[in-house]
Amino acid sequence: MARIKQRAIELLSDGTVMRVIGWEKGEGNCDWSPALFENAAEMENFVYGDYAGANLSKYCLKFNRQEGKTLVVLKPCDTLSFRQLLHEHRIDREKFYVIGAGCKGMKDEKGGLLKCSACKGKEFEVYDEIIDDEEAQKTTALMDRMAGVIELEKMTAQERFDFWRGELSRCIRCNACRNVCPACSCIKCVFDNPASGVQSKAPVTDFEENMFHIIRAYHVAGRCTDCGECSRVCPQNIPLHLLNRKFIKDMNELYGDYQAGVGENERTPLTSYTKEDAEPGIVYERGNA
Amino acid sequence: MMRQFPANQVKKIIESIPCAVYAPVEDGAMVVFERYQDGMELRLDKICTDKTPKDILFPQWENLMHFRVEGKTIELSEQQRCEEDYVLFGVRACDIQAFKVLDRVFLSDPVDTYYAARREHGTIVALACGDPKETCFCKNFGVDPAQPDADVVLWLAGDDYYCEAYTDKGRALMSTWETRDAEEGVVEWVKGEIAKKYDALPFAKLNLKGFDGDHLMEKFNSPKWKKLSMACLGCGSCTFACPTCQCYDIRDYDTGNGIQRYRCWDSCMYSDFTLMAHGTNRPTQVERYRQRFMHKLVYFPSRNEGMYSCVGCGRCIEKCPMNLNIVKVIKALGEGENND
Amino acid sequence: MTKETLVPVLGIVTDVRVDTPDVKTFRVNAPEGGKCFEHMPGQCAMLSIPGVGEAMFSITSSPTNKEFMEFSIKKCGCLTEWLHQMDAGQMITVRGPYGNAFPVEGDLKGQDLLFIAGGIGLAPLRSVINYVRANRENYGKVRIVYGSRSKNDLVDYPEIVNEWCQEAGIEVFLTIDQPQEGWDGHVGFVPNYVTELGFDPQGRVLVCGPPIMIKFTTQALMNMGFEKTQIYTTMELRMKCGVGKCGRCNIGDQYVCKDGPVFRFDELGELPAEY
Amino acid sequence: MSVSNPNWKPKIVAFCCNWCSYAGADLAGSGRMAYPADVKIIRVPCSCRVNPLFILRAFERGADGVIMCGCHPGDCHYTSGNYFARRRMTMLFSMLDYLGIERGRTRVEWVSAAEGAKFSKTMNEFVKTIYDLGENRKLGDLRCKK
Amino acid sequence: MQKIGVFVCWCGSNIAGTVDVEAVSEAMKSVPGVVYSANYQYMCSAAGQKLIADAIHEHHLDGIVVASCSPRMHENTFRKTAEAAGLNPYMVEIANIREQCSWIHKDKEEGTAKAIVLARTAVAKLLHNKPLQAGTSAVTKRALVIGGGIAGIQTALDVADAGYEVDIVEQRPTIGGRMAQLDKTFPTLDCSACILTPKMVEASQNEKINIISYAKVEKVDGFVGNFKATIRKKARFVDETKCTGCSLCMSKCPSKKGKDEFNMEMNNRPAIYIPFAQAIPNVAVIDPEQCLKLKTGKCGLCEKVCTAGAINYKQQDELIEREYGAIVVATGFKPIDPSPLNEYGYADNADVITSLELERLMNAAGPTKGTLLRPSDLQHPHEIVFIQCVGSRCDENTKRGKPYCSKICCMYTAKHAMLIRDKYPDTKVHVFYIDVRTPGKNFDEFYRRAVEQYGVDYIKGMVGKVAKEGDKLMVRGSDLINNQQVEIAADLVVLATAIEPDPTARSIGTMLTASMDTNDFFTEAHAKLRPVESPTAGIFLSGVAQGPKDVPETVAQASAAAAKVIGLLAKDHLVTNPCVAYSNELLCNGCSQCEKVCPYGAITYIEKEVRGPGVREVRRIAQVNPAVCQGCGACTVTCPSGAMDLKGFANKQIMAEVDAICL
Repeated sequence: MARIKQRAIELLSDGTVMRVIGWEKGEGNCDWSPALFENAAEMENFVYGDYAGANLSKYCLKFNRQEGKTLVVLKPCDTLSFRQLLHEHRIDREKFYVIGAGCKGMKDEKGGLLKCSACKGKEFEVYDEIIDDEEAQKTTALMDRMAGVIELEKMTAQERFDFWRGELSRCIRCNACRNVCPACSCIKCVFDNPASGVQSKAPVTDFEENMFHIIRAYHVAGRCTDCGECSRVCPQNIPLHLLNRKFIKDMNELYGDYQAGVGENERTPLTSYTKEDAEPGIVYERGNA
Repeated sequence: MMRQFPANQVKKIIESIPCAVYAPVEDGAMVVFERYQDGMELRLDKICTDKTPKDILFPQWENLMHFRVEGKTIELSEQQRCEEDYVLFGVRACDIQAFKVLDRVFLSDPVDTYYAARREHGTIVALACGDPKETCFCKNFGVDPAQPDADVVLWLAGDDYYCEAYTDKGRALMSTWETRDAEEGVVEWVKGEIAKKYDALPFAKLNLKGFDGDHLMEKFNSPKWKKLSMACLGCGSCTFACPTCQCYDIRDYDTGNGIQRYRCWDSCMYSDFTLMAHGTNRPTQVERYRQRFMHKLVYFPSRNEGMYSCVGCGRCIEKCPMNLNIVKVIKALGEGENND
Repeated sequence: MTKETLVPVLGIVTDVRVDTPDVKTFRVNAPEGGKCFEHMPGQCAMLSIPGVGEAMFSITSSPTNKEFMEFSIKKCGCLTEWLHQMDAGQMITVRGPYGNAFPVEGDLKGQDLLFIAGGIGLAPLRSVINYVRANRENYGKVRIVYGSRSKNDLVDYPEIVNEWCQEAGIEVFLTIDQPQEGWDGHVGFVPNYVTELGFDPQGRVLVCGPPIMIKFTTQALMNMGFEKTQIYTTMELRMKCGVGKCGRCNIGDQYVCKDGPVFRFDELGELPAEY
Repeated sequence: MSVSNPNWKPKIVAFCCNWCSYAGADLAGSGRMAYPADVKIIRVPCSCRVNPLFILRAFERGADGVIMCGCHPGDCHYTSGNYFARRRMTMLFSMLDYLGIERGRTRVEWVSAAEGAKFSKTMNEFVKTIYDLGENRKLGDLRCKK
Repeated sequence: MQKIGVFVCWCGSNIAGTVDVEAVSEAMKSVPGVVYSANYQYMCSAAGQKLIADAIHEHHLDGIVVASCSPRMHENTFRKTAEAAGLNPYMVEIANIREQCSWIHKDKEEGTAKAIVLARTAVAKLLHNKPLQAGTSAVTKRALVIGGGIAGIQTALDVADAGYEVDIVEQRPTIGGRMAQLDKTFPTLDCSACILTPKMVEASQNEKINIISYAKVEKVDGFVGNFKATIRKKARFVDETKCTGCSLCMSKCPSKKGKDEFNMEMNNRPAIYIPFAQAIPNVAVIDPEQCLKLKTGKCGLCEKVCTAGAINYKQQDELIEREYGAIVVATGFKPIDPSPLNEYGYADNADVITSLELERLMNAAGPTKGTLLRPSDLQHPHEIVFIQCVGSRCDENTKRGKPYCSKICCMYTAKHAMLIRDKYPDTKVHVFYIDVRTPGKNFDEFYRRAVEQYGVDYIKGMVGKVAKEGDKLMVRGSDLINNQQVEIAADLVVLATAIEPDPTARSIGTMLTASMDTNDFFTEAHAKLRPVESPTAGIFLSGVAQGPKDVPETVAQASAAAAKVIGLLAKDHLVTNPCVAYSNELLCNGCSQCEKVCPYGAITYIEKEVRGPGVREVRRIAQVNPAVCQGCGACTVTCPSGAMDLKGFANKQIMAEVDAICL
């Protein structure tokens, strides 16, 4: 969208921002990469459009302590991650100039992104200005966000076990899911820390694969905005979002509807409670065995 | 001696091989090299398997040895090296070139005996790339997709596989196959077709001028690394997908009954790769990103008579979540017409 | 014989000597007695306690010592802390020797030698010094400048005072960073002391110590007219395999564990500054 | 599920909060209220100290069952610890169930310092459940068992 | 590796009976880290402790494991032993092989095997222990007593006697509490006011005691030894320093519609009033809801008649901030409102009253000046029915009352019955009861006197219905002993209503982070061994706030609480529990998750330059105040990066235990 580019150049030129995080084209048509632009001339390569799938909010961590403001282009769902990072005091609002960019669903070389098929909406949670287009407002989610989870819940335990073994056994522990995740923003991950006692670098056993992904999902539970990047980036095509969505679904059902990265409340379902909460045994009481 | 057999017989031929056969098969939504078993979906058509066959020679993790510690004493028992013959079936030219890169590392003095044993026990049946894909750029690194360098090479032409053995191992293996004399000229024609197809690919000819030891400092000090690496997440997808990346880590695992010392893949892209008690010499992703590509394009050839440790398979182009890849680096840092 | 790359041999710690508050020297023998393997001065070995870790240490003893190997180790991490808690009789695993050595039978032969060490940096040089002492006739003048934070932090102080200082043809210059009671020697940082002493720019210089000390000492030497080709040092980086394969210590086209750790200063200049 | 190894004894880890459940376990002891020796107790200050990681770790290391006991909701020595623990464990159990791991290998029970009998009864029940489920194969650490 | 010694206790035959202690100590010798292992009959004995101390010296032990009884029993003993022998007391771990092993298992082989695992687990944990140093914090030598009833007064007097300053914060305009409303006290039948008021005077005259009446505690920060309370002293509209308590204003006040709280609202009082004659402070207070001047600006009569010039209509609430070392909760009780229990007809019939209302009716200073007259027509009642356990001992599931026994009702009903029969022998008195509970000194004698000497008619059974018929109240109930239904036409029905904690208790509990049970009674740190302390350090419990009590018990507990307060205030410094959370600044993300689960507000965030391997930058990081942290560990689990850990129960320690058990 030329308007975003033009506006970013204006803001760079008048000194409002010192740099822009956006996208640039790759070698082909679909291989756009997140990129840094530091002056108007570099902005020549700036693009925004169908292949701007990546969530740029995590890059904000890199620039939070740098001099001056950084302009960041965020799609509606990306702004949730941005808000969540604000909640967690990981970034300062005044260090960023957020352009909310309208989105009508992103693509890659294979077609529409999986994460966009369960689009959470067109609202911007955080922005300094919105540059939207009418087309974007018209598009809607193609599927129920929880459909995949529900399908799994309907299976028998053995079927679920086989499903996850099949999926997780492909994991090569490249950490792409972790490193792309705006909620997995630990300065040092427990799985990288020799002092944590659980450091592991390779999925050396079936169990460690499970453990890594359960703990990862658990650590982001209540903080995960369901941006879907984990599944998008997995080189082994593991549907990791189904783990996160399970937690989201459970929390919604047991503790009331909650969307991470929305509103002013910094408490997540796991940092709050009510006295009447369900007992853990409820897990065994519902659904089939 | 070139032979041929009907393509629909390939399963039968694989099943007839008395030892373990690793071949590209379908696993979920992916194609990977796995020990072939009856009922598996053979996917010889897949140009670049999603996972490289390097983990047959250099597994993602392997036990090296075992210690028993009692009081002040230590008992050590070594892990057995590979002792069984196996066949690696349907490997492409680029991946075979990658084995040679790995050989340079693991078989140079002192030899890595774990790797060496596996290498020795394997017979490699290669398959020429009849239909190279858009992300292929192997010829830039001296790889001929039409003529892999293996014990046995297969070419698919029409409904038949043409095959020729180039080593004793290969000849021994092929002698057990049911084949007939090959029709002459077919393979030459196939090779020609492959060359034509390859030449039409977008990255067919990259300019690698300047990627050598003589320009080491110049490339190292290029200001372009900062922007090139900006989007890098520091994950290991490229290194794990890469057929030549061989950085590893050695770790101890307390099983409760002793200590298992194992080796696992590591990645120079990881922030803790070079971290030690008083810091790291590659503190940001810029340095780590630079290290990976400098190693492939400059350091390795400088040590190995110009042999690049990139084989142009294109997996990193497919796998990088942020669409960063070595072609972009070559184009950005290279000289001449690339440098547009 | 194909040398095993990663499988260690067992060693027994036969003596533990407390050198300084944070440095201990461990004497290591093969379980059946004697040395685990032979080495040349400057080479290293990987020591490990299974379950705790494995790390590279320079071999402090001279190859001329036929009975045992010694390692002077400073407490600075998980493994070293563990090592410091060991008593004699503890088994450890050892593999090596790794890396190159100082060219004691090459470039250094027949030369006047100037050793400059700071703190634990004496460890790799001690091996060379004792090698030179054992083959005294092959080398010219030997001068040693050694400094530490305090008198208590001088590694191998008894050996320095009782043996090195007593030997003809060896000059020893000691210094500590801060004045201290009971110390009537020189006080000041090593690079300054080197400048003060002033050396003829001839022979070969072996420098080892903290990076900052190496940096200023080489500057001082160059100011005196030494050439980069006359100066040797050793490097320390994260290492895992010790055989130039795991990729960690790769700088430019060199692997510190295999091609190093000893580098001549002009060689270092050709490497990217990533150390 | 049948038990293949007749000599198999389950390994059961019980996390007990210091103030209620550990005291309850002590009370069960003083009252000589037996429960199987397969249960081994780890004392933690509060149920909110129990990290899901510990539970997974136990399974990784070959535990057949893990039970967490804390003060009754509302009685937490630290006011709110068990409320947080309750949510955490609910989420963890749900995830384990989602991954197809047998129900019943994990359990939470609130046991006060006064409930020695309940502690004993709970442990007896839990151990029986684990015996019925048999050896924990789905969660075993392959390398450990080798 | 650390050098660890293991000491296996036989506990006579308590352990040795089912555990082969010899085998356990032998097995421990091959556990990594263990350099010494021994067993002995009684490790906790002087000889046993000497054995430990000697071994520590001889084998240069870095830590010890004692396999013995529960750590709740002797952990401290062995920590002291270790400390005396020069070892850090936190380098001691206990393997509980008695309560959790020998006592519950009969099979010796099984018991021994488990004891070995437990000891091995303790060793595994100990290998990760770090010496811990207890910190210290200063103690503010002043106590705050919340509630000025007999409990609060007694505690304050005792603490003041020991020479410490005490502030009593009372929500009503006067201290005295419930006891001031009582007419006589059982079992001695002495006049309540006669024994209470001297205490009230004593409190007001004690220069160490500062009574802050008509006030409430609004906020409490801090921790044991260092609390900081904000107290709101409500505007009385009367200058306390000037008012002489002459009560002239009361008689002149034209607004007389205020309900007299002191008399259970059975009569009216003026808008300006002194609750009762012996009130302390004896100072009037204006009820702003009733005062014409405050409501309409027209009146000002009291100001005109006050010769002392004490009236000040512009007076504002005053906020007092003070620091305290200890806080005593003496918030007392109130009777429940029996209206919802509609079978008793309390809401509909004026002549169905509660016992406390009866107490006022019989009191000389009460609404009837001490003559027993029934409220509806002020006639003398001739037939009185007492109903026991109204709202007490109820089935929890019905939610109609309290599950507990209110404890005092049996005795005060006997008292009431006896007093009525004594003063009005023409009056018949019936008591419906479930049980009569009289466990107390001279209590049963007292009850028997009521039955035997005063002819009170005790009927064992429940009342099903109280209904008005004409000017009578028909009480229908069952007589379980004679197994028949009874119906009594009563003139007055008195309900022995349950008592419940004062409604302010819950908010005070939350403010103090003091734990409470489901009935809002404060929980004691230990039901038997620490009955007057809250689990929250520095908070003490006095009187009914902790559970139903009669006067002598309340006073006894009040003095006990005072003794605990004095014990605390006598210290210049407190040794803090070193098993607290701490954050590793190199790992901390500063994400504020931990703060949200900390029940004590012990975590704050600062911007700080952190330095570590290859790190030197300013980050937002969490900091734990070790004096505030109680060591629950909630934060440690919330922290995704593992930056937050708990000393003494560190992640690595617990995981080592898990590993050792699963070995």
